[in-house]
Amino acid sequence: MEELTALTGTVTELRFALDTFYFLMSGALVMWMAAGFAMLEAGLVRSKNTTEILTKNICLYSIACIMFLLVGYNIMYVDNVEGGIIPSLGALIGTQAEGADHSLESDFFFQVVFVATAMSIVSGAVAERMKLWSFLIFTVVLTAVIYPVEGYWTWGGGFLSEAGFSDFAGSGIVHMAGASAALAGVLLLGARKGKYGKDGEVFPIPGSNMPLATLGTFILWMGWFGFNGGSQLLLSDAENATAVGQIFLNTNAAAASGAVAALLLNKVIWGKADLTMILNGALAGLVAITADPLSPSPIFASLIGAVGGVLVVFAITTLDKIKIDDPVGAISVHGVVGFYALMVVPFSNADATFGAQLYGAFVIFAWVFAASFVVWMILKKTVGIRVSDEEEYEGVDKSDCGVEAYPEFVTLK
Amino acid sequence: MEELTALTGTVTELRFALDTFYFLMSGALVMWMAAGFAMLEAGLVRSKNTTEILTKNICLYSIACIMFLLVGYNIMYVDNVEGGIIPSLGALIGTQAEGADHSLESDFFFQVVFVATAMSIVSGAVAERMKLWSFLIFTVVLTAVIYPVEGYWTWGGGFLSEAGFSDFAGSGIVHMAGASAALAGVLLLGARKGKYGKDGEVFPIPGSNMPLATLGTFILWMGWFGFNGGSQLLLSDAENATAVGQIFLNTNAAAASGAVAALLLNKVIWGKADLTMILNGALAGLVAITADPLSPSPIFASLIGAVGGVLVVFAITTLDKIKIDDPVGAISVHGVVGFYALMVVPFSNADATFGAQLYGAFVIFAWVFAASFVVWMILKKTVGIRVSDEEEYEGVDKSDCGVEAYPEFVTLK
Amino acid sequence: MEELTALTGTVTELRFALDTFYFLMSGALVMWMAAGFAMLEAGLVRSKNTTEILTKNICLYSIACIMFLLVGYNIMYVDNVEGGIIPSLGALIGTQAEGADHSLESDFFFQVVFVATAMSIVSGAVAERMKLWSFLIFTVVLTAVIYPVEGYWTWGGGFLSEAGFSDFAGSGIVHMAGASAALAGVLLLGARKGKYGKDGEVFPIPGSNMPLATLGTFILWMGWFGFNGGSQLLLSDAENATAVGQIFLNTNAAAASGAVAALLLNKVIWGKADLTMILNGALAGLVAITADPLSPSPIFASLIGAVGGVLVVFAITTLDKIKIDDPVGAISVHGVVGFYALMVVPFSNADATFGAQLYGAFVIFAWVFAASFVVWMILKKTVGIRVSDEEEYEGVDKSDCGVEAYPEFVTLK
Amino acid sequence: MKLISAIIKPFKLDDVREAISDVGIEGLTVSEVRGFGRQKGHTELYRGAEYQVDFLPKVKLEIAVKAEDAERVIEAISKSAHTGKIGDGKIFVYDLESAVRIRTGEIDTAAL
Amino acid sequence: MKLISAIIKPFKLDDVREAISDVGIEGLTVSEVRGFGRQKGHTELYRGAEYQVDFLPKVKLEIAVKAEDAERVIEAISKSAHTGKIGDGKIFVYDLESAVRIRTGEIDTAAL
Amino acid sequence: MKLISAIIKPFKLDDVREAISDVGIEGLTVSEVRGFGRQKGHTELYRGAEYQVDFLPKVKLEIAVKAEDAERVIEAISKSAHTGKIGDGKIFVYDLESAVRIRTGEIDTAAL
Ligand SMILES: Nc1ncnc2c1ncn2[C@@H]1O[C@H](COP(=O)(O)OP(=O)(O)O)[C@@H](O)[C@H]1O
Ligand SMILES: Nc1ncnc2c1ncn2[C@@H]1O[C@H](COP(=O)(O)OP(=O)(O)O)[C@@H](O)[C@H]1O
Ligand SMILES: Nc1ncnc2c1ncn2[C@@H]1O[C@H](COP(=O)(O)OP(=O)(O)O)[C@@H](O)[C@H]1O
Repeated sequence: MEELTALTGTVTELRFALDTFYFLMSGALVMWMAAGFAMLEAGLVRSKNTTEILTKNICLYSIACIMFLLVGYNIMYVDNVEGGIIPSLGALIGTQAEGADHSLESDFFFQVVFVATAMSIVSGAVAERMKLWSFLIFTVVLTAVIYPVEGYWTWGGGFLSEAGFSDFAGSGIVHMAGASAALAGVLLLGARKGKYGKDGEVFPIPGSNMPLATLGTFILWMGWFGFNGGSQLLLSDAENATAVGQIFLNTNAAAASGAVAALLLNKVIWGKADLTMILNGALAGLVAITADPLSPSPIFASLIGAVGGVLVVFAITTLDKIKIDDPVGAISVHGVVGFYALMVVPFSNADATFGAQLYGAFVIFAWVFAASFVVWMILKKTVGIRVSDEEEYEGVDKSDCGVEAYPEFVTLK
Repeated sequence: MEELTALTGTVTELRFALDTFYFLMSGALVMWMAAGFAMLEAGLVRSKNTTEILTKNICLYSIACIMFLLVGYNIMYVDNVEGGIIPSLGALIGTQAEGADHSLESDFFFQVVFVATAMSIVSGAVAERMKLWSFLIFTVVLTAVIYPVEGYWTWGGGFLSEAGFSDFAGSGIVHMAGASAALAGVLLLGARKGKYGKDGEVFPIPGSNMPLATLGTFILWMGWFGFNGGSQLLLSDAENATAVGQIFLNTNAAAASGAVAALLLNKVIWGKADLTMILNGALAGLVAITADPLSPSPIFASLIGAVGGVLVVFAITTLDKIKIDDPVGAISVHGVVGFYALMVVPFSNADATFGAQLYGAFVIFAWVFAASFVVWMILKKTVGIRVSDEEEYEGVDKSDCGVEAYPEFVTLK
Repeated sequence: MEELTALTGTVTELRFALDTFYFLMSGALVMWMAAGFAMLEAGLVRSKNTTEILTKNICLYSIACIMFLLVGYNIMYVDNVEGGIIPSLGALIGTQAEGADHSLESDFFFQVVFVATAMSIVSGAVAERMKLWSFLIFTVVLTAVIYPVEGYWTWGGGFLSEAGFSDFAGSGIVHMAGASAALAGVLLLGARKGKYGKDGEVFPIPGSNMPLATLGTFILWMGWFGFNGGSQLLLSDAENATAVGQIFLNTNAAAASGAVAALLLNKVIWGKADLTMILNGALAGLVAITADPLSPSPIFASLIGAVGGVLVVFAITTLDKIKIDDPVGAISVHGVVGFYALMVVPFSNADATFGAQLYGAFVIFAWVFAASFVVWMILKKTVGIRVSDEEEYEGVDKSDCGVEAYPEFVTLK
Repeated sequence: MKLISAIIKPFKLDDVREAISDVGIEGLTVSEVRGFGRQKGHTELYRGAEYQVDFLPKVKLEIAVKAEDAERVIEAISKSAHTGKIGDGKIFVYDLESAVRIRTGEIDTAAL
Repeated sequence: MKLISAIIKPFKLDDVREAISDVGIEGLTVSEVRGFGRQKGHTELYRGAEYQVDFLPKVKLEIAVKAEDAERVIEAISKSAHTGKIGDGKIFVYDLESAVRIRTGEIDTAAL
Repeated sequence: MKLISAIIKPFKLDDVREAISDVGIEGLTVSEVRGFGRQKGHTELYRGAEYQVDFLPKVKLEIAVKAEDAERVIEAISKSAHTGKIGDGKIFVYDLESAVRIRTGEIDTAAL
């Protein structure tokens, strides 16, 4: 009998170990998405702004890690009231709960990389014209406060979770939130010089490096297996393991369908296969399935992704028409498709309702957009958020970083 | 007693969870190989064809995922006759078997990325001159039918498996198959303009971006741990775990030896270290060990890889002599070395015979080559498979994608 | 009872399987660091030397795998005297111990990638002027003998481990050792032409490709989770799993803080955000925590990383002042910060003493530096280690590899 | 015939092209060059060491015109490329002896 | 002496070089340029917006020759660069006052 | 006025610029070119096939000077660009009819 008890203990610990390991591997994959965003954005901006976007990406990830450790995780998860609106304040990550399924540290690690993802979305949308330092200050606020507060509302057990809002891996909480912050920034920032003509023409500003953009997309695709797969939170029994498998399958299917849908749509409309649209299509497929990668059948997941891929193409061209300049399409991919992702959940998940989804989407958007708008505005009035015309023309690499991205290569200016 | 039963159930589920997780992680690594092929090929073509090869790569992966979900997996694995030739037809992935070792979804996920690998091999060989849309149509057929049928013959329990044909992780079923389809395409397509002179001279057409090609190779190398390591299919007991460790070790050793063998051979013949040959050498080592990464000792695995590395160098120069133009060396790496890999299995694996290996290799080659040839031929006669001379001169990026890979950089035309 | 015994066996095997899998995944992540070093170095050298640095990186990894299999692992781990200085000699990896926690092969795989890391450090420091073949010969000696001998002293149970020297994942054994070998090489090799003026001016030689350098850093960051996380060696119970989680968290925090510290310091001193310094800052944070990623609290880990990030900035500028030319900052990142990492261990780990740390650091440096110096010297006197002035001016890609990295792009010479 | 060679700031290229075409000239050839002059380059920073990047990216236009058109073209360039800040560039004029249009074999003014 | 400057289609470079060397001229200098002329560029598409890429990649050859060789060289270029399609390019000829070979200090025709 | 066009080895650029500025000339325009001449390119190797890369990277300097300065500038270039090895390059001199400084509208020698 004693032996049995001992063995039971061993098995319990083994489960704990496997679930912790699964969290850590998932977290490492999501961390890898930081590289994906960096490469995607570096490929889609002009070469004269490439060093700065790389700098922004590595610094935002780093700042997110620090701020979420210092206060963000505490705000989001520690000592909060069930169903509340205002989280408790505090520092650091708290202490390991008795009988937890996995180690607290692995949980923190898995959560922190999500914050960085939200912030990465912003950097792409405001690229090529925003001051480095203003951006970094905004990063501090978003990752320390804005994101953790809304994160608490759903994942931390706050009022949105009580209201039945359902967002499995964060189409709204992470992606639409990031896009909302980005939108506020872009509205205050204005379009890049030369992007829109006086008579409403749209002048494309092609990205400088397609292989980088493609690599970034593949990295994000891979990392998303950790993003969605890890969000099941448990793996160590048959049901959970099966669920994680289903999530991998659906995530992959949605991304593939998003890419193919964008490809076909491009062919039909313009007769060509615009690679950057296909990349956005794949990412749209991923965002689309993220609100619920578990409930749909693989076929339905493919459909969800395909619609996401179609949507993103129209969103990108529409935003251009209303002169919202987003060099990498982040607002379309994460915002428009993120919202769509939330609204499609009730079709396959009986626990979700359109009302709750709409409510949640509205709350997240309103909070993140408003809070971000205020912060951006303060920055604009004080240190300024936009580089000078001359710096913009010369490229922000020179003014902000002092290092060019490709100093030896002769480029068309 | 009850407690013991419960605990036994927990442990059984835990094993199921670990094996599923192992499949999913392996699958994610193999998915990552799609990025590896994309980078490798993008680095080895000229800059004017780079966007198109990236487009092909992300689209072929996506199409493979969709087609294999719709019919491919069913053809290959569901409801088939043991030892048969013609698989049963059907859609989707079937249902989870009782008492399976891991979840059906994780199995599908692990299998689907293999199809994509086979197709990735084709894209490299036909690069810089094949029409995007014809290529994509071919992708549909190969991933929906051609590959699943021959996959069934061995891995699905068909007649080749009954004949004793042994191909652990797919040197033949995946790699040589891909190369066979590629060869059929290349023969119908012809060489790139300017590749061969009237008097039989070979004019090299250097790839445009060596760091990308190297990155691609490292990605493939890393992904191959999932490719071979996952092919053990089970991990959760001592024997299987030890086997997987052995596979990792052998896979790595073979790749390393392939690279070093190619390096030394280059030094001896040409006095220089041609990086692209070394990259191909590493990949050849990987292909060489894939038919049986478990049976050989590490030293024998190194030898197998080294011979692969030597073989690939001769294969590449020989194919050039007979004017088979393969920009990235895919037919040499995956075809020639894939065949060699099959034939070397009996030296370390007592269960394999030269007869059965030869038979299997012949069957796979005959089927894939013939079926592909027919499909390519139909495409050639209808929509055409080759771009116009002018498009080829201008680069297919412009005609097929409308987006240049490096629009700001001044290049030598 | 029999059933209980059987179940106990199953569970024991399951733990073995999980620990083996954890080793293999960690090893795959560390293997991936080889790509990280390759990209980092390719981005930080000039385009005319890029193919050669890529060649060095893939070949050094391959050679390390072969030599460590043939003799290195045996020297380091097999049949050695406890507490000794001179290891036993022998070939291959020995046999699986009874009752081991994981498979011998997975252990080898995890260890072999560490050797490659040490050697990768060297390639960056001697870049742009060292002969390919002399470098590769040195690689053979370092990976077969120099590293395994000092590895034995601590990790293999030799006299340093007995002396209480504590180096969890190898800030000294791997990183400082690599930097020591590099320093010996750089001293004998001299600076790149045009790097230092007659009157002591430092002429910067900017790296050619910032996105590659950034990608390399992200890859290293990701791989480091395997490097440090795997060094716990065990995962399958609650204590170990918790420890691994702690290590992931601390590793990430230290890297983030290193990057931010370098960023802020750059802003303060030069008013700009030099991306390459930030990348080095992140790596410095990683090296700084590697000597003990388990004992510090996350906040203390962040501090350790931040100091590393500050240190590396001063180290880089100081080395330039004393005309030690290190194109990628490897000696600063891995050497200076590696030493600092060892010395900071006693602050959080009660088992470590400053005396033992200093002793260990001294022994490792003395051995690796002296042994390397002798080997480099022999090479210098025989085949030579430095390319001719003309080759250096033309770029080593042409002389050593015959293939240019970006043959189509017009560059400023 | 005259050959007008103008070195201008890159971001003025589109304006200049328009101005030239407004005076009836359609053909020109452009190349990326680096200029050294009174306008100084900028200081870059790399790994703690500052260095002077002397050269400035400029664009060189070459336009072959009939002698009688030269004046107008020069004026058009002068105006459209003008910012008033240092580094606006130079216009050089040479004598052009003959010209051939390869496609048709037309020569001299007919070839422009 | 004359300086012949020819703007041709990039893919004709090898043919032209051969043709020139056939008439006995070995030295020349080449640069990558962008041409604007009657031949229009192409339309590219990026993220749903079409745009006109006006310039066309061309190659510029500069060849210094003895006055008496000019005719033959011009002819050789005209023929070898000819495709008959718009955009074949132009040949311009200037007077070259003097030339120096840096290596030897030889001047004028001896320097070519 | 004269236009001096010098084709030199790239690594000599800094020396030449210094030498020119020593004789009082501050302005010049540089472009990356490829040279073909007596100096032969090198053989590269790619995937087992050798091929000749004929062209050599060179740098072209264009310097507009007053007629009376031409001699000194040519000499300064000749000396500073000299290595004595094949491929040192050429200096070509043309007549420059007129020059305009876009910023100020100054013309001819005042514009240099
Ligand atoms: N003597 C010269 N010969 C050739 N090019 C010149 C000369 N002087 C100036 N340039 C070109 O004109 C550009 C602008 O000249 P600069 O002296 O900087 O300003 P500005 O023309 O306003 O006086 C330079 O960058 C250079 O390309
Ligand atoms: N007036 C000009 N001055 C300088 N370059 C010119 C001129 N006209 C044409 N070119 C060059 O010649 C190229 C071909 O000219 P284009 O008018 O397109 O065709 P074609 O020579 O067949 O009539 C152009 O791309 C441009 O580089
Ligand atoms: N006739 C020519 N016209 C224009 N450029 C020339 C001519 N001859 C040589 N060059 C340029 O001068 C460079 C050096 O010439 P080359 O014959 O190789 O050596 P050298 O000047 O030492 O005799 C060539 O690379 C080319 O750029």
